[in-house]
Amino acid sequence: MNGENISFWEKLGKIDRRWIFLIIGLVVFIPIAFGLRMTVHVSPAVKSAYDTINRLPEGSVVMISIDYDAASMPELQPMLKAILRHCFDKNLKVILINFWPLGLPIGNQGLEEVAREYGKVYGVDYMNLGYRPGDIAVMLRMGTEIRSVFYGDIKGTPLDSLPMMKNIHNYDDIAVVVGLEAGSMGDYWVQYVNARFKQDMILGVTAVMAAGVYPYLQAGQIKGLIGGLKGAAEYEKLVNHPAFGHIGMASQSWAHVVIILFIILGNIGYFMERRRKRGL
Amino acid sequence: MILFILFSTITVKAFDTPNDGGGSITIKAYNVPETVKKALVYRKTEGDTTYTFAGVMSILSYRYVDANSTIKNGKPYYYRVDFYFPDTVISVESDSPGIAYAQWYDKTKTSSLIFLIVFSTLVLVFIQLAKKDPEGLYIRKIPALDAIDEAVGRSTELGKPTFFVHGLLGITDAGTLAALTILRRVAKKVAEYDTPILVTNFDPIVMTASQETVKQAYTEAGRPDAYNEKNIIYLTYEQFGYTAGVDGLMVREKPGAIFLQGYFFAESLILAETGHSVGAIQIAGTTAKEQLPFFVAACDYVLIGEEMLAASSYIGREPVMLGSVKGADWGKAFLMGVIGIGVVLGTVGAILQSAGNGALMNVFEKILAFF
Amino acid sequence: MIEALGIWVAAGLTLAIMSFLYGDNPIYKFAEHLYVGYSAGYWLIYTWHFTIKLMVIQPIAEKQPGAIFLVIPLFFGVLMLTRWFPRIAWMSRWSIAFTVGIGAGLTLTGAIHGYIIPQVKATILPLWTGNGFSSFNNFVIVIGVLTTLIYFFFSRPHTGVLGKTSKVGILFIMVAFGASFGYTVMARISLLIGRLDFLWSSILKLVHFF
Amino acid sequence: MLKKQIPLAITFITGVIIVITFFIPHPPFGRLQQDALTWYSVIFGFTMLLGVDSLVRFHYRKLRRREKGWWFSIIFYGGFLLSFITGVVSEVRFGDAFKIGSSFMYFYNTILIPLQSTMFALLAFFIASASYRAFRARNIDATFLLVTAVIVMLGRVPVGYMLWHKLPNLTSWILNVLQLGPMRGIMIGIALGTVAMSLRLILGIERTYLS
Repeated sequence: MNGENISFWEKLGKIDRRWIFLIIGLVVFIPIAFGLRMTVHVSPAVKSAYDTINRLPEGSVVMISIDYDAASMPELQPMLKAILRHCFDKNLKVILINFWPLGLPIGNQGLEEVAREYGKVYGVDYMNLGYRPGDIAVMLRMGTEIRSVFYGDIKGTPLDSLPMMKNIHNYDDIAVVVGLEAGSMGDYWVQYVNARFKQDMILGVTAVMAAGVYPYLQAGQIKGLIGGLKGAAEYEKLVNHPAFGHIGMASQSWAHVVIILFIILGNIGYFMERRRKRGL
Repeated sequence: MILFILFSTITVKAFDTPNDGGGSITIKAYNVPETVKKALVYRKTEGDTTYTFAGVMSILSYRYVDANSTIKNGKPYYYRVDFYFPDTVISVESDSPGIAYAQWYDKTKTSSLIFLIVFSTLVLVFIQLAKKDPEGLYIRKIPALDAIDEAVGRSTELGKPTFFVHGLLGITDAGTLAALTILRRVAKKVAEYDTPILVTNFDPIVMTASQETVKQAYTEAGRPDAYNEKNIIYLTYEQFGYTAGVDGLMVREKPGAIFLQGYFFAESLILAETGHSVGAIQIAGTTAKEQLPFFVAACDYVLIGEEMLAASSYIGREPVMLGSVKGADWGKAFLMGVIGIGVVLGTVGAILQSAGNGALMNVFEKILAFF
Repeated sequence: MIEALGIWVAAGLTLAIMSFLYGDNPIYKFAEHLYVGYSAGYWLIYTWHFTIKLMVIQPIAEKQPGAIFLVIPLFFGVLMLTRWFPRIAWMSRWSIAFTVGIGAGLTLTGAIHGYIIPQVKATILPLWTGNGFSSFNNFVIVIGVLTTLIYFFFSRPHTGVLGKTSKVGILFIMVAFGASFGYTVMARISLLIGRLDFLWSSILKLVHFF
Repeated sequence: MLKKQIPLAITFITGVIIVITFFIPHPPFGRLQQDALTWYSVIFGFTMLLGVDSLVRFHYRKLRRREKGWWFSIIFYGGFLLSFITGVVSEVRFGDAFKIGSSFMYFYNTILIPLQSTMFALLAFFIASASYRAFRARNIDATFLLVTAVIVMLGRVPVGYMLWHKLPNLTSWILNVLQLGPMRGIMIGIALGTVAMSLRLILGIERTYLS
C-alpha cells in the first residue's frame, strides 16, 4: 500500500507537462464556449483613474497613447474601449497617439468603433495623430509643440485644418495623458513627460507590468493605474458597460484555481518524496 | 457680452518660463474664484492692435504656458485672460508684459547635478585608491557568474552547443552592455573548450558588437582562427518572431547550456521553459524587474538586476573595476543616508506638528520640494 | 471570400503555433520560419519608411533647420557598413563607440533624473502620519527599500549586521517576485482567453459561412 | 591607435557632451539629447542591413548544404519576400506602406497578428507548468515566493473574494505596500548600477568589445 503511494507521488512530480497544458486549455475554453460570467469588484487604483477623468470639465482634452500591438490586445483593447466610452460620454475630446507602429491599426479600429457608438465627429471630437519614430524624442518635442513632430494626423491631414486641434499645441493643452502600455514606453512617459512637464498621467498596463509600475502610483507620478483584464473589467463596471473584460473573468478565475491546485499537488508530492528519502 | 470689472480681485502675471530654451512665456492667474468654468488666454505684441487667441488655461493650476512658434526671445508680449463664470465673463490683463529668454542652466535639475557630482567623485576617488592599493579589494560572491565555467564545461562534456540569447534592448541599455561582458567570458570558455556556440541577436547593432566581443574573446583564448562570424546571428526585430526563432533553434540544436542575458519582456518565460524542456543548464540575467520572477522560477541561476551590472567587475577582478564598484556602493550608502536622515526629520517633524509645532515640518517639506 | 480566406489563414496559423505545446513538429516549423521571414522583411520596410525616409530623406529634402547635422549619423551609419569589407571592418567600431557614447550619456542622466531622484524622494516618508496603519505601511516601505539596497552591496562581505539585513532584503525581494508572478498569471491567462475567444468565434463564423 | 584609442575617444566625447547638455536648456544644447536619439535611430537603420544580410545568409547556407530541414529555409525566403515585395509595392503605390488598406497591411493583419498573439498566448501554458515545477517550498526564500504568489493569484480574481472577502484587500496591501519597497530597491539598485556602468564606459574603463 505504502509503496504504491510513493510511486504515485513521485510520478506526479514528474508528470508530463503536456497534461498541464491540456487541463489549462480546457479550463479556459469551457467558460468561453458556454458564456459563463462573474461579478467584479473595483479596486482603488482603478477608481482613482476613473475619478481623474471623471473630474475633468467638458471639452478637456485627453490624450491616449497606444503603446501595444496585437499581442497585448486582449488585455489593453477592452481598457481602451472602456476609457473611450467614458471620455465620449463626458464630452471630452480625445487625441490618440501611437508609439508602437504595429498598434496603429488596432488603436484606430477601437477609436472609430466607439466613436461611431456615440456619434462623434472626426476632427471635432476626436482625432488620431498616428505614429512618428523617435520615442522619447517625440515625447519631449511635444512638450513645446505637437506640430514640430506631427505635421499631420494619421491620414496626413494638416493638424490646423482639424477644428479641435486649433488650440492644442503642447502638454499644457492636454488635461490627462492615458498611456496604454505593453512595454517600456510607460516608464518613458512618466520619467520624461511627467517629470519634466508635470503632466497628469494615468497608466493602463498589462497585468505583468502592474506590479512594476505601482511605485509610480505611490509616488504620485501617475494619478491612476489600470492593470490587466481585471482592471479593464473594473473600468467597464465603472462606466456601466460590461464587455469583453467581464466575459473573461470566469475563465480567469477557474484557471487561477487550477494553477493553485497544481502548486499544492506539486508540494505534496515534494514533501512525500522528501519524507521517503529521510526514511531510507 | 464681456463685462469689465475694474475692481476684480483676480490678477494675471506673465513671465518668462523658467529653465527652458526660450520661446515660451508662462501666464499665471491668482485669486481666481472656484466658480470659474473656463479661462481663455489671448496674446498681443508690439504693433498688434487686437489680442489673438493663444490657448485654454487649466482651471486646476490656473497656469498656461504659451510656447507658440511665433514667440521670439527678448520681445514683450501682453496677455489677457477671459474668465468664464456661469453668468458673466471677466477679462483681466497681465500687469506687465512677459518676455521670453533662454536659460543656460536648468534649476530643476540641481538635485540631479548634485547627485551626479557626489557619485562620480566617489567612483573616481575609489578608482584612484584601488590603483594605489589593490590589496584588500573585495567583491561578494555572485553564484550565477561562478556557474558560467561549469555550464560551458558540462555542455562540452555532453557534446552539445552553448547558446547565448541576447535580450530585446539595444546597445543604449546598460543591461545589454553587461550582457556583452558576460558573453565575452562565455566565448572565452567556449574557445578554450573548443565547443560550438550560437549567439542570437534581436538588435543588429548588438549583433555587430557581439561579433567584435566574441572575436576578442577567441583572440584572448589564443584561438583567433577558430572564430566564426556566422555563429553570431541576427534573427528578426520582432519580439515574438525572435522568440519563435530561438525556441525553434533550442528544440532542434538541444544546447547543453543557455545564457539568457539582457533586457527581456514577456518572452522571458517562453524562452526559459523551452530551454528547461531540452534539459539545458540555464543562466539568466536581466535588469527587467518584471521578468526576474520568471527567470528565478525557471532557470538554474539568475543575475538579479544590479548583480548583472556588476558582472564586468566580478569577472575581470581588475583593481580599477573593483574600485568603481566600491565607489558605487558608497554612492548607495550616501542615498541610504539621505533617505534615513529624511525619514527621521519627517517623523520628528510630523510628531512635533501633531503637538502643535509645524516649523520642522515646513523645513521637511521645503527639502522634499527641492528634489 | 477574401475575408473567409483571411480567417482560415489566421486560425490555421494560431493552431500551428499552439502545436508547439505538444512538441517540435513540421507544422510549427512551417509557422516559425514563415514568422521569422515575414517579420524580418516587415522590419526592413519599417526601417526604410520610418527611419530612412522620415528621419533622413524628408528633413534633408525639405531643408528643415538642423538637417545638416544628419551628416553625423549618416557618416557613422555608413562606417557601420564597412563590416562587409574585412580589411576595413575595424572602422565599424567607431560607429559602435558612438552609439555606446550616446547610450551611456542618455542612460546616465535618465537614470538619475528619472529613477533615482524621484524614487528616493518618494521613499522619504514620515513614520508617523497620525494614523497607526498608514504609519506602519510607511515603515514597511522604508525598511523594504533599505534592506533591498543592502542586499546589493557588493564590496563588503555579507556577514554580521550586513549579512542579517541582506537576508531580510532577500526575503523582501522574494515577496516582491511572488507578488509579481502571481499578478502576471492573470495577464497570461487573459491572453489565452483572447486567443481562444478568437478561435471559437472564427469557428462559429466559418460554420455560419458554409 | 585607430582601432582602440579613437573609439574610446569617441565614446568619451559623445558621452560627456550628452551629460553636460542635459543641464543646459539654452539652444542649441537643449535639443541635443533628442537629436542624439534620432541619430541613434539613423545608425540603427543602416545596421539593419547588416542584420538582415546575416539572417539571409544563415538560411542560404542551410539551403546550399542541404542541412537537415533545409526546405524550411524556402519557407523563410517565401515569408521574407512576401513582406518585402508587398512592402515595396505599397510604398510605391501609396507612398506609405503602412496605410490602412495596403496589401502590406493586409498580410500584416492576416499573418503577423495571429502569429504574434498566439506566441504570446503560449505563456498561459508555460506559466502553469513553471508554477507546478518551480513553486516547491524547498527553503524559506522559496516559501515566501510561493505563499505570496498564491495569495496574489487568488486575490486578483472574483473567486478569491468568495473564499475570503478580505483577500482582495490583502492582495492590494501586498501590491501597494509590501512589494513596493523591494521593487523600489531593485529599481534604485539598477539605476545606480546603470550610472556606474555609464561612467565606466565614458571613462573607457569598461571596453568589452574593444580589447
